[in-house]
Amino acid sequence: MAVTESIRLEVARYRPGQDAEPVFASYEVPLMPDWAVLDGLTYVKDRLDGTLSFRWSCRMGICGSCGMTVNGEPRLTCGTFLTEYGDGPVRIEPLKGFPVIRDLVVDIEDFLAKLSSVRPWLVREGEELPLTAEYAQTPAQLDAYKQYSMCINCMLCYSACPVYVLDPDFLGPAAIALAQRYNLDSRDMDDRFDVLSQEDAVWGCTFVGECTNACPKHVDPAEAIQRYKLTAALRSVLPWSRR
Amino acid sequence: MTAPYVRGRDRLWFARSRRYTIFVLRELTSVFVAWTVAYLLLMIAALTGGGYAGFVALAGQPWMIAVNVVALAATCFHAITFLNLAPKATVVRLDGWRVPAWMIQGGNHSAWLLVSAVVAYVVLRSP
Amino acid sequence: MRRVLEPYLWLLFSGGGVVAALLLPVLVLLFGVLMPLGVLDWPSAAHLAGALEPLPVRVALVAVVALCLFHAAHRIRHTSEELLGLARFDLPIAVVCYGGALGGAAVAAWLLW
Amino acid sequence: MIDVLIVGGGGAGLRAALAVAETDPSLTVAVLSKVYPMRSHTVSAEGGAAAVIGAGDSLDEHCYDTISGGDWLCDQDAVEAFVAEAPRELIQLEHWGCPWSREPDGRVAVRPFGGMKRQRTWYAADKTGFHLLHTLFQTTLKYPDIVRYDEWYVTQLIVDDGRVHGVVAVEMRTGRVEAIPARTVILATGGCGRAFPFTTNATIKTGDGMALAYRAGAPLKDMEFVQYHPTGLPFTGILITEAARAEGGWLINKDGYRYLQDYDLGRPTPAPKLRSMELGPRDRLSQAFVHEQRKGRTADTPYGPVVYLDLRHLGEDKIDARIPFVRELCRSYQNLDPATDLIPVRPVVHYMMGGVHTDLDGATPVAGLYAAGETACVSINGANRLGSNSLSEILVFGRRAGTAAAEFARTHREGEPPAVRSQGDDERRRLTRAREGRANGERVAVLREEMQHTLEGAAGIYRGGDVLAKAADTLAELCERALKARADDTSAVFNTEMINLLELRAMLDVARTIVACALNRQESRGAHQRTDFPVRDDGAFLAHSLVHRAPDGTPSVGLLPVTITRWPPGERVYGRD
Ligand SMILES: Cc1cc2nc3c(=O)[nH]c(=O)nc-3n(C[C@H](O)[C@H](O)[C@H](O)COP(=O)(O)OP(=O)(O)OC[C@H]3O[C@@H](n4cnc5c(N)ncnc54)[C@H](O)[C@@H]3O)c2cc1C
Ligand code: SF4
Ligand code: F3S
Ligand code: FES
Repeated sequence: MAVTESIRLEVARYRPGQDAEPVFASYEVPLMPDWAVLDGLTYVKDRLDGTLSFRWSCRMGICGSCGMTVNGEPRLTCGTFLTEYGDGPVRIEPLKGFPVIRDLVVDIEDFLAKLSSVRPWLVREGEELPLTAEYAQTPAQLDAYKQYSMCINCMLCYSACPVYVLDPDFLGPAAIALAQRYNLDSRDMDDRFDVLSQEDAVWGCTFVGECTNACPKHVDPAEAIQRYKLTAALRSVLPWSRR
Repeated sequence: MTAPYVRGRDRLWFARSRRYTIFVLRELTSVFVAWTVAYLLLMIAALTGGGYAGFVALAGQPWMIAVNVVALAATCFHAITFLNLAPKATVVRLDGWRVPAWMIQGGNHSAWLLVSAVVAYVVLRSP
Repeated sequence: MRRVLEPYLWLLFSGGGVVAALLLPVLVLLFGVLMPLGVLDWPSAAHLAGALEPLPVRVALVAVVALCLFHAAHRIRHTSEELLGLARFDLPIAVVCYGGALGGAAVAAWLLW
Repeated sequence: MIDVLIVGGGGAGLRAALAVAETDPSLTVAVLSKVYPMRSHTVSAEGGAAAVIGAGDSLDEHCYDTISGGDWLCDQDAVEAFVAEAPRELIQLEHWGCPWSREPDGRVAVRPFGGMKRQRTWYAADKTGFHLLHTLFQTTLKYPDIVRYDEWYVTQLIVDDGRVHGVVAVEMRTGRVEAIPARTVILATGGCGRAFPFTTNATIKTGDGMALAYRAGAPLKDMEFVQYHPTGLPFTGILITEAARAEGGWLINKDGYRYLQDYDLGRPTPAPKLRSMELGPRDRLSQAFVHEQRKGRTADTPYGPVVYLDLRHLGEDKIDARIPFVRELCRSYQNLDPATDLIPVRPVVHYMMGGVHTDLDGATPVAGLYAAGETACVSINGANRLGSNSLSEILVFGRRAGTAAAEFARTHREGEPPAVRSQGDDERRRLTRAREGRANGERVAVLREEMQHTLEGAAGIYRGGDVLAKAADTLAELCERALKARADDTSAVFNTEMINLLELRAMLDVARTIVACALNRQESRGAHQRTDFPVRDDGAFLAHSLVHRAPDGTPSVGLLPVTITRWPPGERVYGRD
């Protein structure tokens, strides 16, 4: 396709050992009608500056690796199009709230530790079915947790949540939504009360609701959290009422 | 040498996006909730301790009216946002069908109107 | 210790939020705006005092005051910490906020009896 | 010392890790991956995973569909083992929490799929791979003893005396190069679609594992068989899953005509018919596209000729219930709504039937080295894989490789040989030198694009002998040029330019084997169609291609007989009962 126009990308660069803090570099890339921000970045890497580092993989919004801050908002760069920004410039920074390893690459270890901490697996007690039969689950029972199983671990919700950005100990939206994904699964027998009903877990959330706005997969973590608050509160008032 | 960069605290985070600002405003309505309660307590004190006339005079001061107009706006804002958010915590399922949020919200707002009408009636009905 | 309290505080906060939403706007509208502006006439002191007379009304009023103040206290606690970055002073802030709410409720009870 | 070191955190790698962790907790198992496991490409799989469950289906029928789909190049003992174990694996996933779509009575639901005579494809809406991978990943978190090396890139296998002893890998975050000793290594590194310019594959699919094994002396098998999927979105190559056709979608040319009826795939019926028309096998559908194009019946777009996938008659409700991701992808990436618009599609490189030669337990000829998943070639896919067999394959053979490697590690307890250190040191020196930078030289992207276009031109849907021969030379020359590629990034921390260069070299090795095997196979079979040898030749080529790396780096191709148990080679019949 003939290049008609171009758009300026202002990209945050941080080279440890070289920069004390991030600096912006400017690149001029073609403004193609179907280019995502990620296409702009790969253009930079392939033709203009091979030293730019960023993560991406699937380029179809499912692997969760390409989250960045685009003009101040947390976005999946493979699903955000350059044309959205008209004449530009487009400012691309790493996801807010996470330590920056280099350029647009952030440290996600703490996030992964949080995911693991909520016991994100099916907890069962007693006899298991043999591997010849499945546990029955009706479409309605599937529906009860399906939405919370859609999380791609892109961390946009953490970046959008002021509570997390101010206090990195906050368990945060995706981890709580993941816990609820299992809590609400008819095959699961746990309620994860010990991890979730904590000051730094559901009670840390002040219902800003930005997590839900930022989520590209409509997981609605804000809802997951508020629902668990109610569950946990009722369980505290009525200690014998588990789930 | 390879230390990651950790951004410092952003003191003006609430000004970074319109939605953050709205959130903070929503939370700050609580100050006016407290104020409204205090104002009503003042009135009760005037009623029980005698001095109702003094209270009426105070309430008529322009600055007081101004404060209360703001309090009215704030408590309305509180009511709208709070009643709208309620369905998030309470997912109602009937026979596997999830009652949509707007229905719950609609119910909440109707309740608000009803309660307001009852209160107004009790206060204003001729003695 | 406070960890155990959090769910109860949240229930009070939520209950207070609902009560405040349902009752306060109409009350400020009447007593704070319309009557002072003269759009409506102030009811007589006797009428109002009469309305406050029944015991259930007084109990309910104290509850309303307590819940609304708890609601406010909870939000003020969290917002001040988020807005001003005071999370490390959570304990004293919480004491002041919830203490204030309890105090307000006590004043209400004292006034009504 | 690690007992089982798994390279790759996709479906195959994680299944292998769980197999070890669940059966023998005394063994140490590690998963090393160049991306965090849940980013692995398995996450993109949409349509489903095949296994016999329903009444009216049988193992033999699944075998037959697979073998005829693979144009009789499958090893039938492998297919039988695969088909027999697949149901167990999918139920195991269910027990681990996978949100399979369900029937009203609570049982797992199945859908039809291309080339399958019965409905046996399990699905989780149209995000099957996503749910499968996340279920596996989250289940591994239950086992804190599974050590993870996240964002480590393996550059070399340590092999001494015909036996593997570990790997050399770079920790991307620090640039540290380490020799990691291990009793066994399982390669689960996925496919190599990125060697082609237009592919459904994620950017990480660069054939690293195939290249690692090949350089370490393990042969690759059936590399000429590259699957083109008939329905990719023009510019991006993003896949529109076969499930869209299984749910009733039609393929039409620019005149609105369901052209598949002209290519011996059956007659159009309003409802989808199994093993017929749009539910024919992928190789035949992609070939039909090329013929339509030659007849001038495709439409032109800035990104090449297309036909259309028509889902409009399915209606919004069915689309949202069964294939919501298709709608999401079309809206985001193509700016159209399949409920009201036609989806432009064209064939796109999708899957590698070939890979590291293994036996039924994933063992390669190098002792202690195993391979599973798309990177391996156990030979259940033959000359053309059937859609939805791959997700089941990565589970069945991931588990088998894990179990076999664990057994090997239990019985081979000798210590670390000196080779680990010396090979580690050598590789470290090489990689450190690579980071010193080179200002003159060609950019990685330039070389990569040249490789991709060479490969597409020579090893596309139809291939010819002379073009292939020329491509072999071009690729050899590109290998030389890649040694002198430009390197601007001298940083140790997250140096993706260096990783991209290493990936390019892997793809070049793989590309050369693809071309060499394609050149050697003078017949047409499944996904390998030679214009100069247009028919199948069972006399000479009912055999696998086996390619070794000669000392000078050139591929040397031989043949290996196919295992036939109960299904003698026959005609592939679709749409005719
Ligand atoms: C878009 C799409 C849709 C598909 N849909 C279906 C479907 O519906 N049904 C079906 O059956 N099949 C489908 N497939 C095919 C199937 O998804 C894949 O074949 C399968 O997921 C491969 O899994 P894997 O575990 O072998 O590899 P992958 O999931 O690709 O994992 C490879 C792993 O190896 C790691 N790795 C690679 N190289 C290195 C290195 N040098 N060092 C360290 N780590 C490394 C990567 O980080 C990654 O973790 C689809 C494929 C695509 C592209
Ligand atoms: S909840 Fe949404 S925003 Fe958060 S990590 Fe998951 S997909 Fe991303
Ligand atoms: S933005 Fe944060 S405060 Fe709660 S509702 Fe979402 S987690
Ligand atoms: S690249 Fe995978 S989500 Fe964007």
